[in-house]
Amino acid sequence: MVRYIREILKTLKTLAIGMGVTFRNMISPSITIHYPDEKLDVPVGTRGLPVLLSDADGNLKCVSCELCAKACPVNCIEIKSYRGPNRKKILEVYNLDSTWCMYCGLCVEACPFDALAMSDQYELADYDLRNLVYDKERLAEIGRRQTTATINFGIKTGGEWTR
Amino acid sequence: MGLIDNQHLPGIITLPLRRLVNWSRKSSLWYLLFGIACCAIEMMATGASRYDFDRFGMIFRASPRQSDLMIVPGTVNEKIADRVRLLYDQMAEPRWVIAMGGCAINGGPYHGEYNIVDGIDKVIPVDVYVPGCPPRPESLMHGVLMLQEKIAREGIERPLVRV
Amino acid sequence: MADSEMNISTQLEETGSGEPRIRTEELLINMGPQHPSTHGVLRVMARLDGEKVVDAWGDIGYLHRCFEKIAEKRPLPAVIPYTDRTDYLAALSMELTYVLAVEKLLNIEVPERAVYIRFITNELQRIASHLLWFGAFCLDLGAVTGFLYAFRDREKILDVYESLCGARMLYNYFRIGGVRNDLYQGFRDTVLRLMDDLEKRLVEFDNLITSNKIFETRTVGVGVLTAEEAIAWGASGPVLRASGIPYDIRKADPYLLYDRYDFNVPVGTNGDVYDRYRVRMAEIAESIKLVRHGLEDLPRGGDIMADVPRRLSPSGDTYSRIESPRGEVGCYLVCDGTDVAYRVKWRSPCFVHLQLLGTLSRGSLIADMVANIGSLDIVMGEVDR
Amino acid sequence: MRDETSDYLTQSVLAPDLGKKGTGDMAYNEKESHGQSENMNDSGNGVHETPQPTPTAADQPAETQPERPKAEPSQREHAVSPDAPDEVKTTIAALVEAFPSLKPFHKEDDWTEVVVPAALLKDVARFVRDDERLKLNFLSSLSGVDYRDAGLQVVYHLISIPAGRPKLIMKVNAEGGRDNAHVPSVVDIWPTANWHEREAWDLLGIRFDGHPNLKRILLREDWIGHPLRKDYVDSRPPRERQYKETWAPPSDRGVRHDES
Amino acid sequence: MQQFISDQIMALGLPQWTFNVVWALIQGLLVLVFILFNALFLIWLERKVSGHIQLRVGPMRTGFHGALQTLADALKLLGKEDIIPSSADRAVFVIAPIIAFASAMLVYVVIPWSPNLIVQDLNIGLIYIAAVSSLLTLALLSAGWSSNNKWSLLGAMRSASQLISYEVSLVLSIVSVALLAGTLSLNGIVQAQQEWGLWFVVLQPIGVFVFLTATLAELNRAPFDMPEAESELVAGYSTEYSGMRWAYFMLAEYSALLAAGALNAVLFWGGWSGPFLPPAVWMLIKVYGFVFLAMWIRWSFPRIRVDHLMNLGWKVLLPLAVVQLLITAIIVVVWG
Repeated sequence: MVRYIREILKTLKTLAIGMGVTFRNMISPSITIHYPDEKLDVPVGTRGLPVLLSDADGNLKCVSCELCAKACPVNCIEIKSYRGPNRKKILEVYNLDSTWCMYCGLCVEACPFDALAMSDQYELADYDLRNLVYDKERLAEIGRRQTTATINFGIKTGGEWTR
Repeated sequence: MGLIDNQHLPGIITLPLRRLVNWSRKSSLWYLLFGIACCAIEMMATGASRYDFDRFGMIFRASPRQSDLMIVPGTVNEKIADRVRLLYDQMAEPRWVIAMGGCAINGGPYHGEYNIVDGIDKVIPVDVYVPGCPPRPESLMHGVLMLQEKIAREGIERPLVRV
Repeated sequence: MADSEMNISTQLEETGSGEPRIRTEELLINMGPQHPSTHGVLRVMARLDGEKVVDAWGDIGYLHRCFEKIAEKRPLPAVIPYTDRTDYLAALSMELTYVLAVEKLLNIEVPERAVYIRFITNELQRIASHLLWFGAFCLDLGAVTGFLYAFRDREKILDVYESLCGARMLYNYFRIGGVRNDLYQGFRDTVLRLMDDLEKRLVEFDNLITSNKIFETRTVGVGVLTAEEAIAWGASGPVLRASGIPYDIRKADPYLLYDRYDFNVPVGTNGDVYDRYRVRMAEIAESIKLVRHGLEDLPRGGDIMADVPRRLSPSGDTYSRIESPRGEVGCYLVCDGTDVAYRVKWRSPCFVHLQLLGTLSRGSLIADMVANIGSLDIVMGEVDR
Repeated sequence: MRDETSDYLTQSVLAPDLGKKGTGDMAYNEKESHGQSENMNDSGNGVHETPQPTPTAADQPAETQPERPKAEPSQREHAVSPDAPDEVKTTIAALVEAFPSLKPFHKEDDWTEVVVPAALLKDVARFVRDDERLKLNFLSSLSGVDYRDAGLQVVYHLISIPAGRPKLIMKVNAEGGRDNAHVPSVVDIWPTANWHEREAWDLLGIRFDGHPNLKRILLREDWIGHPLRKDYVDSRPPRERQYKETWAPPSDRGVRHDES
Repeated sequence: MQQFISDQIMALGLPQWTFNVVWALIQGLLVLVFILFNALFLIWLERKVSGHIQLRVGPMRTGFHGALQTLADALKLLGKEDIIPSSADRAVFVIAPIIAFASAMLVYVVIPWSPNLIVQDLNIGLIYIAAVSSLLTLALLSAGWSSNNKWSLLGAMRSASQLISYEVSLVLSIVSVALLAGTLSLNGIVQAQQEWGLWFVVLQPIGVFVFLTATLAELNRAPFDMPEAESELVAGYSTEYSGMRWAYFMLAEYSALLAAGALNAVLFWGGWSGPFLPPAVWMLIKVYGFVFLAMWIRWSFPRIRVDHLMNLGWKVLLPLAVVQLLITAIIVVVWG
């Protein structure tokens, strides 16, 4: 009989400890980031959308050597180029399919000219599939908003981060 | 709700009511508890304390009958394709679909393999595409915000498809 | 169970022995690919007699993503991101298995600092994976709060990984011969602070869940796996150790630095769900100690990448095994001299553990079957590859 | 149908075959894009054949040639290298003493490898598990390998638990050519082989006689062909994209089958 | 108020009994409105409390701190398509949610919010409550059975066994209170507590524990929520319900929670009696105290397995209730 009572009391004690834990957590402040109003400051190397970088006076560093297209495990980079007047290749089409891309960063590692970097763009949702294939202009435009040098194969593009 | 749903009636009479109904549908999207692959873990992380779907009024429902948003997180292969179709059929009518992650949009890193259906929109119609592999919780929330905009506009103007 | 042997669907009139018995039928249910407790797209078919499970068997393949065919079509370095996606909860362990196999074939010597970085990040990955398992297991038993507390701590570890490798979950951080980039500035003290914070959390989890009487009644004596059954069915990792067998690949054939540090391998006694739970929580504590050791003796300078030729051309076959949070992960790699692997076979522990479902939950209740699935720590990406 | 859908399909992202890929020589990528099929035809023998080196004896492990089970290639000439760990020595001694026709040799750190003819597999396996010197009770993995014209091979990795040593690799070449490759099943010796063998049958088409229910495990029941074979051609009908406006509700709209 | 209505009826020359009908309708309407507003508030409160317990914040984006969240849910559920599975038998499928909501609403007839603010002070109040609260079992069983779905069938079976086995200890704990108070009418019990000068919780500590556990089991809440166990039976008996029909079950659950809170307050915590606050406010404080406790318990514990539920119900609660009855009998005889 005594064992029966002791067991009930022990159960009540463990239940009370458990509720104590939840009460303490209820008192402590929440750790929620209110996404649309406050955005988390992502570190520099975050692998968002790969973008084309341009040098000081604004034209693209890419010499369309297509090493990135070869290194990509998924073939989501499509490059077309034509021979310029001085036999140098000029980039004409550079389509990157953001839905096939694995955001693995192998293309940036393969690029010998530092013409490619993983930006911290992650708000890419869209209604229509055709907008998800990024062409040269859109990639270059994001690339120009670069605020930091390429660290860890990534750059930051100056979003308004609050926390 | 026949008055609201049939489109023939001139919008003026039902416009304010339409706005109210859209507001209620937008702010209480119950998503189906359906996780296929790695994106499902990011969806769970979005539902957890730090990003918190509940702020948007979104709670997960286990039964397709009570859910009006199906987030498809992960690769859709031949074996799960008709299951997803069955789930979509069982959902009650004002229902929306978010294709989360490259695999669900059009095959992602696994497109073209022998067992993969290239994208969920080959099986069920999709409203918002959220690229990323896996998309960060913030980008999934950005996709949900875009879906909420789309719902808010539903029935008032022709669905805006950004070309 | 005596009554489950009795022929359940006895007709009314069959029982000539006087008192008639109502004819009861078995209920065949399938916890379909979409079910709250089947951790992804696993379909469990079960024959029920009322609440009691007569027989249960799993049906997999709903996430088969042709990993082994892909690995035969891409150069060796390009397969690393795909190995992350097999077991997306312990991505670094998968990368480590693949990278060790290729390095063994090419017998590349990985520099000291890279080995330390791999050791620390691999053990950190074990903690993150066990935390997520703890959350999902609490969700199966109905304690939703445990799920959210586990995710709060896992987010902190994911932040460390994001600053280090750039991604939250699928890192593509290891390379053949080393790692992708060096540790960032404040890595050491962030992780040390995180480890102390985690130890306080473990105490909190103990108070909330482990000591809870309801949790004990739900898990003690449920889904018992004897030692012989565990070995015969090829269980490995926490599931094997919970049945009392102290086999851990980190001790049996040490890789990375596991031979330098002594850590005790938690072993359970009677192999039920409660023991599997205790073994995993003790492993978190062990991993915290190992991460601290690794951080203390991290060599200052030193390069992080061996000099690896641009085009690798390994040949021959090898089998590399490591201890992932779920069990023994093996990669049988056959190469034929080109820089594309000829055949990659992935030995995944969850694929093997799912066969235990029948033996574990025969004769138990539905709630126990759900607890069994949770205690096996199933990740469908690894089961279906 | 929506008007812009028709032109969308022509230049759509989804039909990558219209010249989207193919720039630069896809040296490694066998998946050369073809004109018609929506899904990439990923068969091994597509138009663009990877420069598959002829499986010369040097790099192709000789023991996989079923018809020439002669000794191992050069670098593993001597069966028992002097510096091999003692477990390997005991394993080789035990095996050779029980089955004189086998030729076990020391493969790497403490793995022993032996090629077992299919006929002998069953009792070698039983001996290896029950012999107290070996006690290999843990079948780590059972892998099927397709060596093209050299036939299909099944590789068993065995480890003794809980000691962790000795470790054995058994290789069995399936007889019966590529159409009905046969290997005796080891399910009754190591129950864990059940699903491994079903997977080998499902993906590689190696039949295991004596298996309780040899069915497909990873693919759909009505799948044709075995995808992991080198000569597999993916012949699935392309699927159409669905749009919300033209979404054809299921014919039994009123009737809701409610198997959830 | 009543005087105004009765001479209105006199003016219209209607017979005398119509007054009672109209008065009953008005009271019914008032109770319905009170319940609906409270249900909306409780659902919102549950999501905020569960949010803060789990370190997140709950609904934020609809109105101030998500105040309009439950309104948005209700409106959305109104607009949902109403699915009745073809293989379900329609009549029972349609009736089940209504019975569930009715059973939750009927309990409010006898609850005294303040000395005169009571719908009908029956002198057999407690027996009426015990009878009405068993109606919920009927609703859940018919819902589970009629939707012809394996999961809901299992949920229905579980709910039936759970509700019946916990009703026994519930009634026993009510009986010991009635023994102490000497009357069955709830107002009488509150007055008895004022005469005794102390609340029954002091005299009956075990009774409070038994009553609390039994009501949590009756309401399918907290560790006892097997009938619609999220992780096992998909959504239990309400798997097939969608839209407004499912909303009835939610309303029934939350109004039953409120009723249980009110009952607890009346029986053990001295109903509307309290030092200087008006009686109705005291009653509300005690009710929401119980409701908060129920929510706090819900988000702290895992779920009990069905067979443990049974032996907890029969082997632990029942003996405790009987022991409590014995002690109460001794107290009544000694202090009589």
